[in-house]
Amino acid sequence: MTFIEGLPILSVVTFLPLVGALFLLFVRGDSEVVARQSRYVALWTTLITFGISLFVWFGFENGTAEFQFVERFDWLPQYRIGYHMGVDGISMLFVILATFLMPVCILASWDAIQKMVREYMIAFLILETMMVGMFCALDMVLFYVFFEGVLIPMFLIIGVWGGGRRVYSAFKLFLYTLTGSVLLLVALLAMYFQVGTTDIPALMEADFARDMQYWLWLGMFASFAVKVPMWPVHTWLPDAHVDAPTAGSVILAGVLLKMGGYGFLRFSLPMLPEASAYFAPLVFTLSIIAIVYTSLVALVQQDMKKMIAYSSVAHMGYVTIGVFAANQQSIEGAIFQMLSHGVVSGALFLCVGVVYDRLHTREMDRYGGLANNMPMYAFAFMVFMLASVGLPGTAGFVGEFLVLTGAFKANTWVALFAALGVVLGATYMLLLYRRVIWGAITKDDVREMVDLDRREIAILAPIIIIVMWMGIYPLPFLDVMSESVAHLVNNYQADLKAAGVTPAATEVTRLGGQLLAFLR
Amino acid sequence: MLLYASIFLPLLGAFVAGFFGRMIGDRGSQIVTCVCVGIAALCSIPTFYDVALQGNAHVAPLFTWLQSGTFEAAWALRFDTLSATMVMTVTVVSTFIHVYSVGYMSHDDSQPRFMAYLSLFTFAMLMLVTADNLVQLFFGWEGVGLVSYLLIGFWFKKPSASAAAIKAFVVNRVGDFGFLLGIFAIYVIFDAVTFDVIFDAVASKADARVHFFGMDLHALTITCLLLFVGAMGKSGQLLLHTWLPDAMEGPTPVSALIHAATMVTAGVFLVARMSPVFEYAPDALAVVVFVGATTAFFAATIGCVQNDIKRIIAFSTVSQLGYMFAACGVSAYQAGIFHLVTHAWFKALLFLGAGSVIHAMSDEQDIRKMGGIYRLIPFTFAVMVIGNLALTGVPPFAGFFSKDMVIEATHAAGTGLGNYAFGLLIMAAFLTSFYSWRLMFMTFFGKPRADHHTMEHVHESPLIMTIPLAALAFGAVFAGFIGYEHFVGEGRAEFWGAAIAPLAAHDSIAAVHAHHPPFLLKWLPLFVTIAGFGLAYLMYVKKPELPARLVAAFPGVYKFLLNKWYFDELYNVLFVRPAFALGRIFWKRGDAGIIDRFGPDGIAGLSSRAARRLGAVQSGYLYHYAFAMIVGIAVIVSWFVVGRE
Amino acid sequence: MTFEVSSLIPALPEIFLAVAGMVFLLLGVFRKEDSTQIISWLGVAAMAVTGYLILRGPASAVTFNDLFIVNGFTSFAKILVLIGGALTMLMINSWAQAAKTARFELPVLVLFATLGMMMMVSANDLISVYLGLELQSLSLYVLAAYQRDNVRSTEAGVKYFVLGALASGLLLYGSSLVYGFAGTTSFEGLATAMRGSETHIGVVVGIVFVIAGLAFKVSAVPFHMWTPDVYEGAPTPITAFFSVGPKIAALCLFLRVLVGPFAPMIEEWQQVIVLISILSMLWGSFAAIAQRNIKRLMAYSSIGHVGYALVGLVVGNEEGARGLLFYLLIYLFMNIGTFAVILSMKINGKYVEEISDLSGLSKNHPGMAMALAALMFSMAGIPPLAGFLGKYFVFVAAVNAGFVPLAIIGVLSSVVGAFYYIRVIKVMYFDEPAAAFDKPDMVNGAIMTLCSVLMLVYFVVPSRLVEGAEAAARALFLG
Amino acid sequence: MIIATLAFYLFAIVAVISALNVIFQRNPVHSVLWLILTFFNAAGLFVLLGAEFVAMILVVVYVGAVAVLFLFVVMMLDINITMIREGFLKYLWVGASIGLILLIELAVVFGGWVMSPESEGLRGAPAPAPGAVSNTEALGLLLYTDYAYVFQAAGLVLLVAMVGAIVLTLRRRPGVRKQKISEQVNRRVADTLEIVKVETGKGAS
Amino acid sequence: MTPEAGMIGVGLSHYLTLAAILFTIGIFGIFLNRKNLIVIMMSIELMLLAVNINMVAFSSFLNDLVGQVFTMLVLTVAAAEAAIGLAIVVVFYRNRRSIEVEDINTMKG
Repeated sequence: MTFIEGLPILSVVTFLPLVGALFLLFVRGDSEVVARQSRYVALWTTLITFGISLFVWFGFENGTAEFQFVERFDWLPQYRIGYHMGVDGISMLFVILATFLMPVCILASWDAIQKMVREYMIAFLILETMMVGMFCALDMVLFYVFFEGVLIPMFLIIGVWGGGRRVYSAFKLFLYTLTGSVLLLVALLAMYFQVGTTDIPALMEADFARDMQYWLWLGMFASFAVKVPMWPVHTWLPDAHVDAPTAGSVILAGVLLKMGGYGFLRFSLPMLPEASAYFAPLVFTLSIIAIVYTSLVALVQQDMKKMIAYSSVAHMGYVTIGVFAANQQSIEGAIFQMLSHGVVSGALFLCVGVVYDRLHTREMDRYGGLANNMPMYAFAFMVFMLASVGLPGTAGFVGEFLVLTGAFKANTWVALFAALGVVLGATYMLLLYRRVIWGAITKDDVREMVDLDRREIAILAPIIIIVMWMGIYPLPFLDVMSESVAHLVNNYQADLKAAGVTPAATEVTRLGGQLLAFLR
Repeated sequence: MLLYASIFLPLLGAFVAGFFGRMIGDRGSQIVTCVCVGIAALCSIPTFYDVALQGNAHVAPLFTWLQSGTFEAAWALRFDTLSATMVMTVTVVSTFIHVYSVGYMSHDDSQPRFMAYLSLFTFAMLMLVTADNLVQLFFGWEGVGLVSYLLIGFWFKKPSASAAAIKAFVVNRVGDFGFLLGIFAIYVIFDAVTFDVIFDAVASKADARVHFFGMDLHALTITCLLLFVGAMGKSGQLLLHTWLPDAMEGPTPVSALIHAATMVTAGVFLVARMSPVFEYAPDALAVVVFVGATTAFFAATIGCVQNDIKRIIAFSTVSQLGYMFAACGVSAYQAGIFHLVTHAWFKALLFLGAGSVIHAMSDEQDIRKMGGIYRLIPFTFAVMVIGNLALTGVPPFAGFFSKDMVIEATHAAGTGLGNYAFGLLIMAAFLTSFYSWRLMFMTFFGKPRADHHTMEHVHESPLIMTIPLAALAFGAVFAGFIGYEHFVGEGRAEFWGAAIAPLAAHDSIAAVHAHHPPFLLKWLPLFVTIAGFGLAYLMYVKKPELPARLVAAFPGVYKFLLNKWYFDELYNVLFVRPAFALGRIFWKRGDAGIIDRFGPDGIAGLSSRAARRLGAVQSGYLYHYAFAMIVGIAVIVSWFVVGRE
Repeated sequence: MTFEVSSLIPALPEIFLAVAGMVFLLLGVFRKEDSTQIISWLGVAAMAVTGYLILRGPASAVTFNDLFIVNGFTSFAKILVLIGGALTMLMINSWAQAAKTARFELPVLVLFATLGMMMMVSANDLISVYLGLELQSLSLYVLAAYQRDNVRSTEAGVKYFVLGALASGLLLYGSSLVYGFAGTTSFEGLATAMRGSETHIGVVVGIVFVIAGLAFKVSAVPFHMWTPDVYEGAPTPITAFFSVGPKIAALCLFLRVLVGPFAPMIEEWQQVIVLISILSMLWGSFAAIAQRNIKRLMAYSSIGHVGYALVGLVVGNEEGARGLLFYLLIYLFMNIGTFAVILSMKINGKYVEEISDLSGLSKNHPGMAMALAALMFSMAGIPPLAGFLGKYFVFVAAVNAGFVPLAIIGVLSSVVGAFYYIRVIKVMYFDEPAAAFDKPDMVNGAIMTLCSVLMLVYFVVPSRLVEGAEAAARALFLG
Repeated sequence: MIIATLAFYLFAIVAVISALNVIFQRNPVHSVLWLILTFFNAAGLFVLLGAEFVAMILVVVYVGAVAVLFLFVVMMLDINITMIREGFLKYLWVGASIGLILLIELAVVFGGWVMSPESEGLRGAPAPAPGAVSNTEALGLLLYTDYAYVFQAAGLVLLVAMVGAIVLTLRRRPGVRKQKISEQVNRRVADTLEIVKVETGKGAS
Repeated sequence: MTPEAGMIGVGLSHYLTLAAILFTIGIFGIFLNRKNLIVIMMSIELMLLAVNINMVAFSSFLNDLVGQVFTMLVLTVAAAEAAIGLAIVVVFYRNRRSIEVEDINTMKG
């Protein structure tokens, strides 16, 4: 990997899609030509980006918790804000996740999107820049810029190319997440005020007074909890998913939700350890509620996308539990869960997209018996459904299992309730499968549906392979993160010890009193 | 090499048949899967010889699976007597079922898929039994759960089949919930999930206490109980048994596979596998005995009134699993596994025989619509009789050796619960005999109750089905006799090696051998078996009107039993319907009614109302504007003037 | 009292502009045919020269018996004012040509208004404040009513005039009190007087009145009531002019007055500014939600923006001033760009102003839609557009000075604000196409492209601008 | 002294009364007249305060120019005398109370006027010793030297006012005939006379 | 005549109060008036007059001519303002044929 040394490779990965987008702006010709050109340009841009990001992975050294491929330029020296990029074990794989899902999304939109194709592709390319940039940013302001910037293309994608109540959903997504984010901004400003810099590594070293931490933590929580999304601020997600175009849902579930979890890992835990420990019971409680509550809600959904959206909320509940259980297994599990959920739920949305493209409805009861005439589809759907259920040997298992292991270490009650999700998750996913795929075909239009075509196979097959790979041999992924996570956990525990706080609260029952005390 | 072949060939078969089934055709995939499993079975025999009889237990590691901090789980094949026994049983029985399926499923239109599932099922079970750590065991555990789901739902067009499939998976998941927590507990206690490490350390943790669920508890007891919850789910023990009878929706070879060699025995296997730990958790063992014995009796009672031929056999399986657990609960793990092995043979035989009957009766499963066909299908009749004799424990058939040992071991344990188990198991033995013969009599004897159209088509199964039956019948006759010495006889310690070595203090098999039980006790099981036979004969051959009168006399009891003690209905009321209702409430009331209404939508509404208010203030009249300015300045000036005063 | 020509040099830009204005007036009178076009371009040239003179002029100087001051801060502010004036002059001209209402007084009035703004910025005495303000205001009153045959334009003129005169009255009354109780009108003198012993309540009341007068000019709540009506009624390019130059000049003047002569009274005026800042942010955000006319929307938007800018003023230190100046710079281009789009909302030569008229713009004029979208996102303060940095800097200053609640209210109201900005985008992108607009003319097209591109460019390379704002802020606090 | 005091009160009371009349008269013409009276009284007060020149200017500029302008416009627009509308009185009390509060506060504030101790040294233009120069001359000296800048600015304001008033009100009516002397003077034969060769038989078309 | 000499009994506060009263009357005139615009403009003149009285009084009591200079400039500007204001009123009248304050409300909200 010598040739990537000296190259600002993270910037290349981040901004290459933008170059593609710029290029698209100058494509000329009648609308047919523009559309076709746009598709190809977008596809190749994302593929090349993915290829380059793989070099980042190959060049990544597993044995260290340091940030790698660091780039640093002055951006706003007056405010000590720098363009500071770098990846460590925590962020590394998210970059790959984002770059991997992108070509998939472009392919998934190949035929489904027919209006304003050029704009669509530009929006997606910009989205990729924002996502990758966010995971690479090592400056809080830079992070925030990417974090917020994602909203712009996402808003347009849902609003312009979505269906149903797309306007409502787009607004809901935008304003909901913006509200959370601005509070993060205030926290960020306060941290800048304390430390005098917005450099993330520097902030990780900084100590904040405990009272201050509580407020900062809440500010960040407002933002990340909405993004994750945690109960009870999850209601934007089902709407956004339902009304987004397929690729939009894929990215939303695949990458955007991870931004919250990533934020917790990057900011809350290392920068505000005492507050994190203090509020961990709160997070646990909300996560458990999320797991049980949204699983039950998913059980009664009629709309496929809505059900998967609710299942996402439940799955992300594991992530938040894992993050705040704050031990090696739970955090690695949380990261892995995010990665696998990114792939799996993305794939599930793709599966919904496949049938939606054929029948233009997402009502489960409009389908039924697809296994008869779409066996390949049934198989792919089965794999992803099982991965979502967390069957061992698929990607979904590893994360869930590690999270629960870690959670059990931290707090047995949490693990107990969270494990309920294992049962409920299986129930609603199997019901979905049964209603859509199994049964006899009773409707003529369903009978007419044809199995996956070559493009769809090309989209789904790699994902199936990755899902299995992550489930059977997840070591390459776990190795990437282990050093960084160990570093994070050690620092966290050391900080807590130094502050005289018992790590990871053991009683949920303490929560009520705590919350009251805090509010008082 | 043989090891790997015996484990992974079924996977290969499944893969080929599953993905290339359409390419190689029905026949091709049948051949591939049968050959693969067959070779695997052949390979497993020398392995068994090497490991169990020569004592060469070892672990063949593959590669690391999970590693996170101190948590480490590898893909590895653990071969000791326990797993070698299981591997052999599973592959051999599975082979016969494979072959049988070729004939049985010959009219189905997705045979490659079926064969692939069967092989995958076998593979999953093999992964389970050869696991080197709890996580891999869980992989196999879930694997069999998955394939059972696929197989039960094989005829996915039938709504009842898909419902049963989901039920099987979900109820299993409830068990897995406990199992998972058990694994976590093991990890927290031992800082490892690998069996060797656990077993080495278990003695030192005998008195460990942990803080679980807000309580200070004996660590190993709670751990074992959690694991046992998993075992209950998989093995269909009381409370978590409801999926098993429904699982009969699958094709008959599937039922055979699920009930004989794979899947349901996994629970027993788990307890046996974890026996070194269970040994240090006597309270947990007590629970195991209690649940096992109760299930044995409970399932037997239901079996007496069922009318579906496969369901009767299914309940018999539940009941027999209860025997196995009861044996494990009194530390007679060897007896439990012994019964497992013998049961695998005769239960497979019974199921496949039942399949043959169904096949003959044009897919009729209700024994009330059969009868009088023993002359038409004599071979099937013969093997069914053999299977029944083995099941009911008539010497010298296989069941006799194992079942007898189980019953004696419960008695020899000498504990209160042991005696409780003994009593229930004796009663269950009676009922077993009764319902088994009831099934036989109703199916084969008496007047034909089927329409003549069906009767005309009654025919013996083809050779491809009868050969496996014959082979299984052979096993059902001789398995007990051959295995007795090694499994539970004097040679057991040498045979089992370190795999199962109960603490001397509660080794109940040793107790059986040490004190020769009184004559009456020794033969009591046989007596009740004969009594059961007699009663069945009386009711269904001599006086066929008797059952109806009995039903009329005790309608409540009959209904209660017929409806399987109303467990399904109970669960429906307790869990299923509340879950859906809650889901709907959370969705409509919670998400839409509260969170959205007062959250985003509420705030949006509030904002637009505020906007209209402010718009009204902006009246367009100059004097209002001027007034606003003056009010503003008056307020500010007052603020200062009053503030200064 | 000897007169030295060199004492005029600091005021050379203003003198040049005044002379240019008068020359143009003569030119207009004596040329036979209509000379709006040529005077507009000449005016732009004159502004450019003025800008050049400002840059080449003395870095800091006081002249005219201390009535007039030049320093880095005033230069920065004047450059902003001139950019706003020049760009809007072009827009006004192209509009007047198209609407066939071209008269040569139009650019001249714009020129004099700009001159007034420059004089406001440079004022170093309450008297020069008043005269600068009035020179500007009188020109604006006329401009507002410029379309004299249009009911709405004249109504805007009436409202603006009456309320403006009231505000001048308040300002004057306050000035008289300050003069009476402090004994002087000069900024330096006032600063000295107030730094002394305990200040009299009369001064405080005087300051309140002065603040009220200035708040009217920047249209801060509750002195903002004129804004929506005048924005809506005045001819669109003149509204564009209103929304930038006077706002910038008045805010800079506000800053100079409060941190200059009234600096010792920071305890007192801070309370007032916090109040009007919060009210402006909230009012600007909420009231705009119900708007359908895009010019009215821009009015409320500017009220909101003034609220944010005032956050920088509240802090009253160099950092706050820096933030405020940067904010103004961004605001200038955002607003002008947006108005260039609004001026292009023309169907068959007829101007339309409803937001709903924008529907489907993304299909009819994708470039224009993209530009407006960028501007709207920038206004909403969404990164990666420059509007975000503007907000960021003022909030940094606020948090650093301990005004955390103010910052929280600010960011939350910016969410509400975001709602109506993205509503515009929604109309353009999500709604079905309506009648297509005419092709935008060259000037507006160029301006909207320039401004929207600048939103990105400023975001990517902001440090030079911040440097400029910083230097200006430093100059302000040096004296 | 008594006279000065009496004069103050006389002027003050009349000024207030006439000011009230300005706003409460129904007929705008009357309002203007009352306004003129107010100005006269204010001028009297200025004289009392020793500001003779300002007093004079007030009368000349205001009464002479502004007030007449008002009258002119009032007459030109021919506005009907309107009745006080419904709701006016209700509204009056709200407004009046706000105004009164403001007034009371201001009065309270002014009660305690003290000369700022620093103001002695800050005085921009100390008044000349009595008798040295007249008020007018002193003002003139100031206005054309120290305050030349604002004086010029005031000029610009007036220029803008003129231009503005013209822009708004001047209308060039195309149909109206006007004498344009420069055109008449500059008129040449060639501009008006054209010699046309008329071909025979075709007529002058 | 020095101001102090003639001011026994009549202090600065008297003048300020008088100015305040006139100022308030002017404000009243603006927001209480619904009859016509011209009266509003006269009210503005009243306010400016009040300011002037303030200025001259302060000037006199401070012994400082700046106040009078300011007053003169205010007078000048006020005249200009009146001119512009009246011009606007005239054009408004031409459009609406009315200068009633209540008629000035085509734009609102």
